Amino acid sequence: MGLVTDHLPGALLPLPGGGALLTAIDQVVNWSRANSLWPLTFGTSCCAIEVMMATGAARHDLARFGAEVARPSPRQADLLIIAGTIVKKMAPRLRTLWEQMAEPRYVIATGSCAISGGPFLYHSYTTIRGADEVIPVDVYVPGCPPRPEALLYGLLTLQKMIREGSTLARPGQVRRPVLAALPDGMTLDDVRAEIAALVQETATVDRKAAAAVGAAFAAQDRV
Amino acid sequence: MTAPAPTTLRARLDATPWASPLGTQEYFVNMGPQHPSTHGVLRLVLKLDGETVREVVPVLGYIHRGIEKICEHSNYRQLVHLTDRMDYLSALANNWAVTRVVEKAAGLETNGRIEAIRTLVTELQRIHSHQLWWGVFGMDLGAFTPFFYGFRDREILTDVFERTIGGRLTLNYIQPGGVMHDIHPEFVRDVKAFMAVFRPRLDEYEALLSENVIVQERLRGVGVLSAADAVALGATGPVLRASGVAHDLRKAEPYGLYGQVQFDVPIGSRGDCWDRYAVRMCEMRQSLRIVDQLIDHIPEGKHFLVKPAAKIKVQPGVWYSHLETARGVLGAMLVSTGGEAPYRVHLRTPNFNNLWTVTAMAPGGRVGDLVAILSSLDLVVPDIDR
Amino acid sequence: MAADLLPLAGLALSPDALVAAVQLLCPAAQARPDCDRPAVKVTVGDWPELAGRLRAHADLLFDLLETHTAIDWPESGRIELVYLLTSLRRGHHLTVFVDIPRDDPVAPSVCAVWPVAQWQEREVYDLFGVRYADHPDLRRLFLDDDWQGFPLRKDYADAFMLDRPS
Amino acid sequence: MSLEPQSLASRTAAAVDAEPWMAIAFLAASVVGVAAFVTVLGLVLIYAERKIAAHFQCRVGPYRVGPHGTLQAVADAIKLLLKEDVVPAGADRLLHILAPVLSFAGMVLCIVALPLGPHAQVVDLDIGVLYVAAVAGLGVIGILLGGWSSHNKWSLLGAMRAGAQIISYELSAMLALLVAVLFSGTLQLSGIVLAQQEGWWIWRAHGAGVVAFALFVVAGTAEINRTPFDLAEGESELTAGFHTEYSGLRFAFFFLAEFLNLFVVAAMVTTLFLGGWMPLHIGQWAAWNAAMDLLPPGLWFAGKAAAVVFLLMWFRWTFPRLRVDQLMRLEWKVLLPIGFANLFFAAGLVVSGWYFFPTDAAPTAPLPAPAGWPSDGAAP
Repeated sequence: MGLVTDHLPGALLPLPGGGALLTAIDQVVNWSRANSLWPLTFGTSCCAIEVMMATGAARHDLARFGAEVARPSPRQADLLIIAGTIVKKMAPRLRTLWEQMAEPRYVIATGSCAISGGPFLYHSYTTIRGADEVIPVDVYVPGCPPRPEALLYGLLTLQKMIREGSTLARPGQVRRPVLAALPDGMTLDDVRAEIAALVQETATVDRKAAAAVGAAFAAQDRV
Repeated sequence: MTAPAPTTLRARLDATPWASPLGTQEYFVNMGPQHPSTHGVLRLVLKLDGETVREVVPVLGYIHRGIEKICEHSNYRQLVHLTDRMDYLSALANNWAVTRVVEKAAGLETNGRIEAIRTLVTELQRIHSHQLWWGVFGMDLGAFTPFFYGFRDREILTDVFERTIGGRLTLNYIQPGGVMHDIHPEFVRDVKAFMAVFRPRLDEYEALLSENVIVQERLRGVGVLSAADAVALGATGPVLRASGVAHDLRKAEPYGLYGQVQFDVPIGSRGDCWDRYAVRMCEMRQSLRIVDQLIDHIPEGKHFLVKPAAKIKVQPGVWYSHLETARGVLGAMLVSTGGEAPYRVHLRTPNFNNLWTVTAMAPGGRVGDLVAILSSLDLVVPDIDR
Repeated sequence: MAADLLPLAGLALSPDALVAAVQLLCPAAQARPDCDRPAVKVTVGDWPELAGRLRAHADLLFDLLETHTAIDWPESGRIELVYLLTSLRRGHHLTVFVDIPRDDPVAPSVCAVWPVAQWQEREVYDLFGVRYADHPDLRRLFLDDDWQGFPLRKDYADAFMLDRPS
Repeated sequence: MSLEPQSLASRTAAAVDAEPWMAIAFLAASVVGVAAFVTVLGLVLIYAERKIAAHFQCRVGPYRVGPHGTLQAVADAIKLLLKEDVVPAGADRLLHILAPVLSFAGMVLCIVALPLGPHAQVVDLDIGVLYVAAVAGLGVIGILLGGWSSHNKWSLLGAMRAGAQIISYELSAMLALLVAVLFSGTLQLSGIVLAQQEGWWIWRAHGAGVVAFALFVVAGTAEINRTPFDLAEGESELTAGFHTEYSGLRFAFFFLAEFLNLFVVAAMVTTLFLGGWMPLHIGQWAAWNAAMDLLPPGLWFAGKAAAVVFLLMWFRWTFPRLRVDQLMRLEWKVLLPIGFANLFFAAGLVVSGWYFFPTDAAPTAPLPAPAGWPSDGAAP
């Protein structure tokens, strides 16, 4: 990256108290990066209307998080929001755009198309099945298209990832988005326990209750 | 008849003659696929002489998903949701076009309530679409504030859709045999509230952009498209009407309840960017007028006449049906060999045909004019590429 | 110029009269009853001349080529070209079908009659492989220049495509 | 309170005479001071622009970073400083690196000559007006070099637009500026402020001041590439114009220079037509003038400059962009003739002394003959 960021850890760490200083610098740097995510004006399809335009517009106001400075040039952008389907002809261009962006750069894939190909997954001869086949993606925001609130949550998740992620001493270390997306006070174990409970619940059949529900449906059908 | 040799874009560009009366060099510039004013992934190869545009070569396919191929592998109900993703700004009109052709082919009936709801929501979405266009048009001319005003008012209408339909953009509402859900109990009140808010806002739009001298300078006499050229290049919708041709399928071949409501078809006289702008501004008022006439007279009845689980079958044959979206004529052709899936579906999209007028309008203008022309065409690129 | 393009209401021909009028211009044209709108089928040899007449004839005036596409029929070894014509001035429609052989799909270009055909024909070339004689700029429209095959043909096979699991 | 202006340089000159090392101290202090001033001012302006734009557009703007988003610009600055710096392959490396520095330097050189208050001026040059006009032109060299060296056609197009635009509008700006110089009878910026002790030129000059003010605001907006004259970077046309290929620190220089140029124009308008740091004095109305003097001159200057900045932001968030040929037509066929007519009108006013509170030091007094010339003043 920059001259300073590359050499700073090596210069600071041997000093007494250098580690603590470096941690403080890291926090400031990550704070600034998280709070100044300038997106690239780039949208391919329907998601662009919802996540680029509606989110940036008056009601949802992406500017509150400092992310409204949409840069038309990839050189100046920090955040690539893939809004819409990526097809074979577009894939090399998307790759070029990402490569033209200056580090540190982040990618949010919004909508089913950019995540998996979505409604165009089957029988399409051009649709790429997920933008992550072309470029690395940090955060996925599902929906077809996602609501603006969903993108805001994706953005907050990315901010959390950046704040808790790579440091100057270990650039490139990325916090996993699943962990970053969890609300405060919740761990992955809580989620696992909840899933296990749900599985247990659905796997156990209360015959009496099921019979009652079935009877109710049958009665409805007769009416 | 001899079979011609297909060429490539490179060969096409190399073959263009270089005209340089001043001894200056003309050059090619790529506009897109990532460019703020192509609204998506349209790519235009421009041949420029300084700032003057000499030639525009549109290059398509950056969002070509093969919808027509996917349609061949879908049943008649599944066709509808794909059309949402073509011209997502008039998703309901797209739904309706495919629904109409399926209903015609399968002989499905509708009732007055269904037709009234379809007409109402489609007209509301025409306003919805034009609001977005107005905002983006301002942004393309370099004024950012209209974008926010347009979206502010668009959100009110989005809420109306959300209450009844459940979606904000890709609505998938109009289905063969009816509409997906009955209207929300608050629908009528919400729409009236919207109209009360939006009428004065429309005057505000005019004050902010239409009456601005810079806007008028930028638009008047720019990108003139004669009526003959517009028809020859296949333009429809506001683009065609701005050139002075009063062709609107809502009037020419009334469908839904359009035959029973009073409205005017605004037409332009010169076919320049200003006319296209003015036609759309007038269309918003006319749409409000249509909604006004219908909103209190939605007949009673069922909102869905076909059993949701019933499979739709179509006899062998060819069907075509078209209607007027916010951008022009959307046609759906259905070829069936019997059974539950179409043999071939072709979608005649307004943007695909409107796009080519830019090759006639842009040469001779400046780069700034090109942006105004593109914006006045109100293109939706996924609708071009399908 | 604009005035003469305004629709002349009430002058539209009835479907039967329309087909009869086309058959007057081109005796070999056959009516297509399986189509919901007036439709004729003509041979590829008759088509370029008929196209010009449909556009110019005072009673027909088909000024708008609404769309042009094709249908692939591999069983009978033909590709059927479809031209959907609209007369804005008369207010009537006509569908024209033209058969061409599937193994050597060459068709005449009608972009001299309707300029928009230039791009519609490029789309058909791109997706069906129909080559148009005298087309000024026959290139792929949606797909890359080096794309192999024509995807809307029924026998198009592509290792990339996924079938929907049933 | 003494309103007799005294620049930092002149005060230091006295000190340097006594203690030679004071020269180095002065240099260091002014460098640090100007750097701090420029940075803080840039951050404030960026924050103000985003917040004002947001309120024009029915939204709240930056809100989460610091109270009411006040630290937003700080976060942006730190991020830009540490962002990867890309020099495209094929670019002219030296010029690419030099361009933003030139652009930034032009702006800083302007700021050192501006009288921000009676005692807050780094250097008070005799030919301050000419100097500011000249170094402001450095910015356009930066833009031209940046566009040229980027190896990108959009950049080049943006740079060429900027070059044509800024050089053209420089003329109108000069003509407007000369009006204030004519009335004040001096090229020294502090002198121009002092000449407005009995009233600001905008209202004292019987219309000529208002016209010149309007001309200068329009031409100034064009010179700093802001909407409706933002053709050089017109987003919807040229992606990002001349700085398309710039990232990180170098882009930050362009970005900061753009915002500080806004301040330079506002400060020049304030100095020339709105009395600079001079309170709203009216002739010899002693009571009124004393009441006005209650506010310190620094506040007067800041208030006036902020008002002009707000006006320019209002332009930006209301107007669409002109087309390139309309821009040229506006300058050469409208503004320039008006500027000339206004200048002649103003000259007439000055010669006849027909304006409010004409000063005694009007150019009726004969100029002292240069040394070595015959004492009767005739040319040798």
